[in-house]
Amino acid sequence: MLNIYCPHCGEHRSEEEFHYAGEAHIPRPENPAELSDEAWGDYLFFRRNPRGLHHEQWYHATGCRRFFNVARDTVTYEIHESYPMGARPSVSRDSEEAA
Amino acid sequence: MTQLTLPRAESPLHHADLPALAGQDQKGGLILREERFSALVILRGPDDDPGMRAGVEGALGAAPPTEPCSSVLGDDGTRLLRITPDEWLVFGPGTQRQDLMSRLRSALQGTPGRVVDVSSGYACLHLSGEALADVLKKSTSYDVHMRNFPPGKVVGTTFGKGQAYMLRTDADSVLVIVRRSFADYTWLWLQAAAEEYGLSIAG
Amino acid sequence: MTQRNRLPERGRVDRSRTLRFQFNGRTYTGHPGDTVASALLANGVRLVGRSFKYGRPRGVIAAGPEEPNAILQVGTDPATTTPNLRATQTELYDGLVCSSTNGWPSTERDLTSVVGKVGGRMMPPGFYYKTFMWPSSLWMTYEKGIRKAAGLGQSPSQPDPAEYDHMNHHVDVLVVGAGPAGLSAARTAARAGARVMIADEQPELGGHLLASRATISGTPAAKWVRRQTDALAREPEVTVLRRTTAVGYHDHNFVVLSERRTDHLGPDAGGVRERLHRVRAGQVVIATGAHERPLVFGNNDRPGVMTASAVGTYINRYGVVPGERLVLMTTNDHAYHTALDWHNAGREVVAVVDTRAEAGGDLPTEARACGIRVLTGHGVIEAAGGRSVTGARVAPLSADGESLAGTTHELPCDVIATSGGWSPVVHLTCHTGDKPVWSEEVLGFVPGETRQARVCAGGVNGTYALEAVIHEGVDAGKRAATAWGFEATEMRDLAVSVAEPSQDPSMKLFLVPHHKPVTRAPKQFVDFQTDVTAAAIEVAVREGYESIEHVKRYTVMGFGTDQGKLGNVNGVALTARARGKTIPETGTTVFRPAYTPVTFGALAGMERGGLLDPARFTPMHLWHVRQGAAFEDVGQWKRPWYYPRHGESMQQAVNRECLAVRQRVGMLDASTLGKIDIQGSDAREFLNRVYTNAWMKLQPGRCRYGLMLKEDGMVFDDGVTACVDDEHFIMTTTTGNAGPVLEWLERWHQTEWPELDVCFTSITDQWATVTVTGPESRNVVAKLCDDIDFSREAFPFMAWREGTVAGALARVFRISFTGELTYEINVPADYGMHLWEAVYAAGEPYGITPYGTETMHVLRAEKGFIIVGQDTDGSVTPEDLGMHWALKREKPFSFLGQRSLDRSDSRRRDREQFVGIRPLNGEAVLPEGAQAVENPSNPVPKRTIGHVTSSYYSAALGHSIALGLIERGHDRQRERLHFMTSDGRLEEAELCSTVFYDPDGARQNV
Amino acid sequence: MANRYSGFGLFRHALRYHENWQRAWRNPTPKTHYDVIIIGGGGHGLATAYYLASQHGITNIAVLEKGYLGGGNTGRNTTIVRSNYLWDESGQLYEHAMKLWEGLSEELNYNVMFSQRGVLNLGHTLQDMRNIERRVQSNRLNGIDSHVVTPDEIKKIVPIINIDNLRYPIMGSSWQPRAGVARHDAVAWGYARAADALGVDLLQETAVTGMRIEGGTIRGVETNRGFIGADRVGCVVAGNSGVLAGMAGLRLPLESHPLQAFVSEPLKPVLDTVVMSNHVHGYVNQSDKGDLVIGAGIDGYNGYGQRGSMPVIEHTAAAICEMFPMFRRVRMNRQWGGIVDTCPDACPIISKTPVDGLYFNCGWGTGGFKATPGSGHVFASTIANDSPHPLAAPFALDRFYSGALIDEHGAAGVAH
Repeated sequence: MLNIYCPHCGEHRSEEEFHYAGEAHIPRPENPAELSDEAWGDYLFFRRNPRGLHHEQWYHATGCRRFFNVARDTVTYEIHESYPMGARPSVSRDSEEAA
Repeated sequence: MTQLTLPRAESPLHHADLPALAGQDQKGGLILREERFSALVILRGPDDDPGMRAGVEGALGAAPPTEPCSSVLGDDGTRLLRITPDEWLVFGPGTQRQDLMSRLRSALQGTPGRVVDVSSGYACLHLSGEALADVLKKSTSYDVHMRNFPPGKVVGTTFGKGQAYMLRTDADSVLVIVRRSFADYTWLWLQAAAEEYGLSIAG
Repeated sequence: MTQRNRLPERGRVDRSRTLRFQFNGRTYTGHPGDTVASALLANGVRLVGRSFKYGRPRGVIAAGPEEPNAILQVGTDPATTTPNLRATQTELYDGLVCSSTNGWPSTERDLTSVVGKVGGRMMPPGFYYKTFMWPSSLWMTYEKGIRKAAGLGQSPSQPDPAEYDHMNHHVDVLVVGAGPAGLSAARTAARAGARVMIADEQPELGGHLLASRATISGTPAAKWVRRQTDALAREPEVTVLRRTTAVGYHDHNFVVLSERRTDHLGPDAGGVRERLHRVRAGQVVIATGAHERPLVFGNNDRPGVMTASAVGTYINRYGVVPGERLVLMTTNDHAYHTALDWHNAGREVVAVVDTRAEAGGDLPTEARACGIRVLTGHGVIEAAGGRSVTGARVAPLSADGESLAGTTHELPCDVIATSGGWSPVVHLTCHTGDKPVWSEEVLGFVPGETRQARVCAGGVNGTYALEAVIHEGVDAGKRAATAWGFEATEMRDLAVSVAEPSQDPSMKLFLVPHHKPVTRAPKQFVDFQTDVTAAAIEVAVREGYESIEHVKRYTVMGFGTDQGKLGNVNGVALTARARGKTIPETGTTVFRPAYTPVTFGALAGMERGGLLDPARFTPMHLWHVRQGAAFEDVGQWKRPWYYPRHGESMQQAVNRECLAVRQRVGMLDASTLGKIDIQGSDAREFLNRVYTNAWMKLQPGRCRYGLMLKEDGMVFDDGVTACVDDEHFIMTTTTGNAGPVLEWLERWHQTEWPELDVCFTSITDQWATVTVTGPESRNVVAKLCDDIDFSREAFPFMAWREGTVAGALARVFRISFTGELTYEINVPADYGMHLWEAVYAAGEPYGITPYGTETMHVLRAEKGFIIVGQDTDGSVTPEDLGMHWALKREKPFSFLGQRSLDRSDSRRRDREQFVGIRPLNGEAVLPEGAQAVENPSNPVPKRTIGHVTSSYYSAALGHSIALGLIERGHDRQRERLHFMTSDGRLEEAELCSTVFYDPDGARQNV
Repeated sequence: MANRYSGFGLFRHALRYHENWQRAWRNPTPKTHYDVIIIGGGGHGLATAYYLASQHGITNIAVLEKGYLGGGNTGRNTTIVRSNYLWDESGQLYEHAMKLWEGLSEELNYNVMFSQRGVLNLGHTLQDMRNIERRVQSNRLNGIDSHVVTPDEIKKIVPIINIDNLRYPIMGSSWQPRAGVARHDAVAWGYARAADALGVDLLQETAVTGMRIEGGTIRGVETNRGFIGADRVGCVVAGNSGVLAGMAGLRLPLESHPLQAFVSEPLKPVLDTVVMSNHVHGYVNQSDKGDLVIGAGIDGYNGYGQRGSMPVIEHTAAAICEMFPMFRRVRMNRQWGGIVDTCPDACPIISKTPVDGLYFNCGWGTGGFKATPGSGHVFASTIANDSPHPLAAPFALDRFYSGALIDEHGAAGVAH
């Protein structure tokens, strides 16, 4: 039962307030028309779906209606950090391996 | 063109006929009052824009607060609730229903500030009584303890299976603001949640 | 019947009051403070149930949640009878009626036991996998028999009238368990200023101290408990929950507590029966103690065989000695307490059978001093007796306890108490996936590593010496409070000392050997409720079910309602033994919530009936109710479906409503449509990106229909958007999609295009909408408004105006979902009812007719307008719908979903396309969902080439019509296909244009 | 088969105190090379190995299981078996499985307790009923037994159900009499025993740590027990497909979510039909042990923790109590979670991959158990012939590029 820090409300809120919104940092291609069906299909459907550290988007549905990013472990469910859209994570697979 | 009667307004809980239930006894652990016909305006804009801040301050006597989950009091009973980083719910007494919107709009001319009238869009339920905390604990996953939810704080959170903004108006009372179409559900919910403590209606 | 086993004094029961209760039809008495189990034992009742597989007689073994046998049906009312309650946790009240859950025809004279005796040997683990296979057609018949035999209690047969609810808590420190460790932890954390919650499953705080004769710094245990309880009550920020079990420990320190509030008061107590506390804790202190482990030996399930600590508890806490003559078998010193309790209660201790070669600790010495016979190096290898223990067969053991070292003799007795040591209650510490670790020193599993913010204290760590337990509790309270940012203060009154007797090491023994091999010895039970024996475990391993999970699943060990609290560790040890591996290598099965069972009603809380899911209403709802409208659920909304006049069928009502609109005028409550206020200098550009069509040229005062796709190119939503000014638009969405569309817009703005200056505000609830449609609609609205010119020139189709309607500020849209001249009037919701009534009054001279969603659907179908979600299903493109006109591919920005329209499958020529369908038999209304086939004479499997999405009888046209998605439909005009009807017949129908009525749109162009 | 199971055999063993039972399967040491390696010792993987051996004569096979056989979703689901899916492609695949279920106990000489007690899929809104009518008709055209039933007929089939005064009234249902439940563990064990008897090596506690791919062709797998060579490798690892794909340098259109379930305490027989409601999110049947086995919706977030969040359990309990108010007093004994690989179209992937000799069978989402025999059967054929079985062809990976998705969200039983 996740307890998620919302960077815009500045406090932890219980999972019930949020919607999961999929893998983070998948930018929409600049010129979709120029992409092959394969490249477009990759963008649409294919995901990293890692076992372990996952950067994902959450939507604070009943709170501030803001999307933001969360770095969460998909096995332990431990949340390493929440950070706003556009920001880069301070916890990455590399930094984790380094640690 | 037939003769028109003046428009008759009905509050979100009109059908519950609260006035008829009110007044009887106020001994209930939970005391509910529907704040009817308040003026509600949604204000949108970048919270660091000087023009917008100045405009709002000119119109309401207070600039939009920038602290998350905070609210400030303005002139003549107005209140600005920060509900998202670029969104405030401006709350005014019913007397300002006609002009709050226009005052703000003109004050925001030439600024990125935008306003939307939502006076009819929400039900405002004022809750108090010694069972207030317990009823809220049954209704929302948010931590309503005074240490975490002091007077002036406003949060958007879950209420029953719906959504609400909760404003701690003072130590003993909370204003619960839900979308109008959820008013009846929230009313049913509160009756059930307060049953063991007793529910009184204040007019 | 007298309570022949009740001591004149001792214990915490109130002898001044007598309670009467019924068990299996007989009436007994007990006292306040009793559990049903203690009261039954006081009355000398031994037989409490039958085992489900072998039908063997069973009695009370334990005194707490680990009890496997005394599982009762409590209450007889069909609505409130409760199955599977543990007698050891069921508080006695006057008039309680209960019965055993197994045994047929009765627990006393049980026939299943005969089957058990005879067939028992035919029922090795997994026997059902090996039989009942031929003929397979008969399995269902066999199964009925098996099902009859299975199960414990009876479900109620009537709706439960009781109330349940949830309560959310946020605390700094949650303490689970109010024994010595828990109490000390809670007091320490509270003193540090933390918000503390302490919960215990028992009606009183104190844990095992309630049954202890120990003194703490000279204070009797019970008195010490009272001091702590009072001290906690004085702390302002402490919440104490009794009769409250922590049933689940979830991620991020979310702990679920189940509080039983009224059962102990009897069936007629009102109020909330059970409450689920949902606790988010900064730190959790686990002080759940330990359960005593019974020893496994022949016929160890005979009524009268109990755990040593349970016997001690019944004597000290309830003042009940469950028999006359005791034989105690133990592997440790601690259990000698029970022998001494029994002796002090004035009844005979036949012998203490100590499996260890020597027993020189203080307690054994004290026992000997009391004249109690102590047989060291011996074990009870088998219990004598049938429905009740009559003796203990005792034999000398080899030093390692693996074999017998001599001959057997029998000690006559009626109770055999055993102690194989203790198993820490680690369950909660495992719920979030953490594994417990085996400790040779504790001879049990103790909590392992965790990511949760928790501290364990006392028995759960394998710490059993009372002084150490209390100090661990204090320390845990300190650590929890400081970890959460509080400053802990010294707790002088908790710096206690307890005189501990010297103890010899315990012996590691999980199975008392027998002369015969395990497979031939009398049944040696490991898990009582599921009838799993040591032999069953051996057989399972022999058959290759070696993983502990395989053993569990194959033998069903631990699947009972006690979840193997007594048996699991013995089972693990015997599995390890059978595999020739160590216990750590073997590991344990996973503990999952619930620690003890939780009532469904409590899980559901207040979510029932009208509160299961919010029902949303428009401001005009009461009017519809008063008019006797039938309602349709659309998302969470309740919408008028149709307004039957008395005697009218649905079809008659809908026909009447349709004709009224086509011939005169009708009115619809359209307030549920989603409305989103969109403002910003980039609002137009944003619309360009999320809609398939173009928005640059839409002028203020005009509206446009828009189509929204998901990135996969499939239709997601549609609606009309109006331009207020260059930087201000009002978007409407379908009723069901209002929320998802807003989230969709926010998603793209926030995650992809934050540079665009635009913001979205839901105004769905702000505006009430009355649709006035039909030839007379202009006359009706004109009566209500004098500041809008409704003439066709001044107020053309797809325009909107602001004005005063019925005295209220209004936005009037001239758009049409019916094909008739239509005005959609929006006013602030406070005036919704007023407007509705005003329109109704103004329309009366014109015969205005309110209509519901069904009529709305018919009218739009006659015009071929789609309903997203009914005519589309997430696999339909705009081109499939023939809406190429709505696609502006040359827009500079590639709108959402555009690229997907060029994938090979979207380009397929044989896609299913949106067409009109006209049944040849104009009276026949095809079922919505009816599948189309080209040639009905084809054999099954027949290829379906499409289906009907919408289908109605059109009163205006005088025949039935339908819309559907048909393979290559756009090229098949006038082709005939066959459609299945609900009763399996086939109807022939002709494909046609989707516009059945007024194809050139003349009627709204007036 | 070394020791054939039968009532008489049981009796013979009883006389010998069950001391002579043979192992249900061997515990072999890995060979250095196999013709085919199946990764994943769940029902699907074991079935694949069994059909490779029994239908395609390939017996030099190893099944690699990182834990114990049937320890994944096979042993964690609510055991419902039905074939009433919407689209022809999936309907035919699941019906293929249904036909195999019907003879499975005899074929495997292991009673998987397949109990055809019928499944109701309730409809609570007009749109539900449209979808039900459409699905039922499609089923009929595909030769799948399926009916639309009215509330009164529902009441006849399940007398204890509450059909009036619900928040969302029950307006009707689809009804598949041949559907039902099976004993999940027995399915894995039955296939394991039968495969072993045909010479398949079942290697438990053997975790794949890497794949050896040379020139675009699979050569074998690295494991915690060393390298094991193979000409072909089939991955059937629900809940870990993404991880395995990663080892081969592939990505899949999958997200792994927790799917929770719970059981009540054992009760005397009270419900002998499977009742599912997609709209209020809950499905329930009563096992032969007497537990009510209850399924919940998936948790929204990715998770490999085999556990989910509380609200899902709470809402599911509420849904069950709404349909069966008499169960409010019944108690939940145990809750748990599985890991389901969900595809964008709620349909599986049974496919060759860009790597020669490497095949994937995954993405069954919430629908895997019911497909076990069919899935293994068509996957075995796909591997044996290195070309998709006709029933598997529509479920190849390329559909996510072409766009030829098969959207079964409506029929998948759990709202994704």
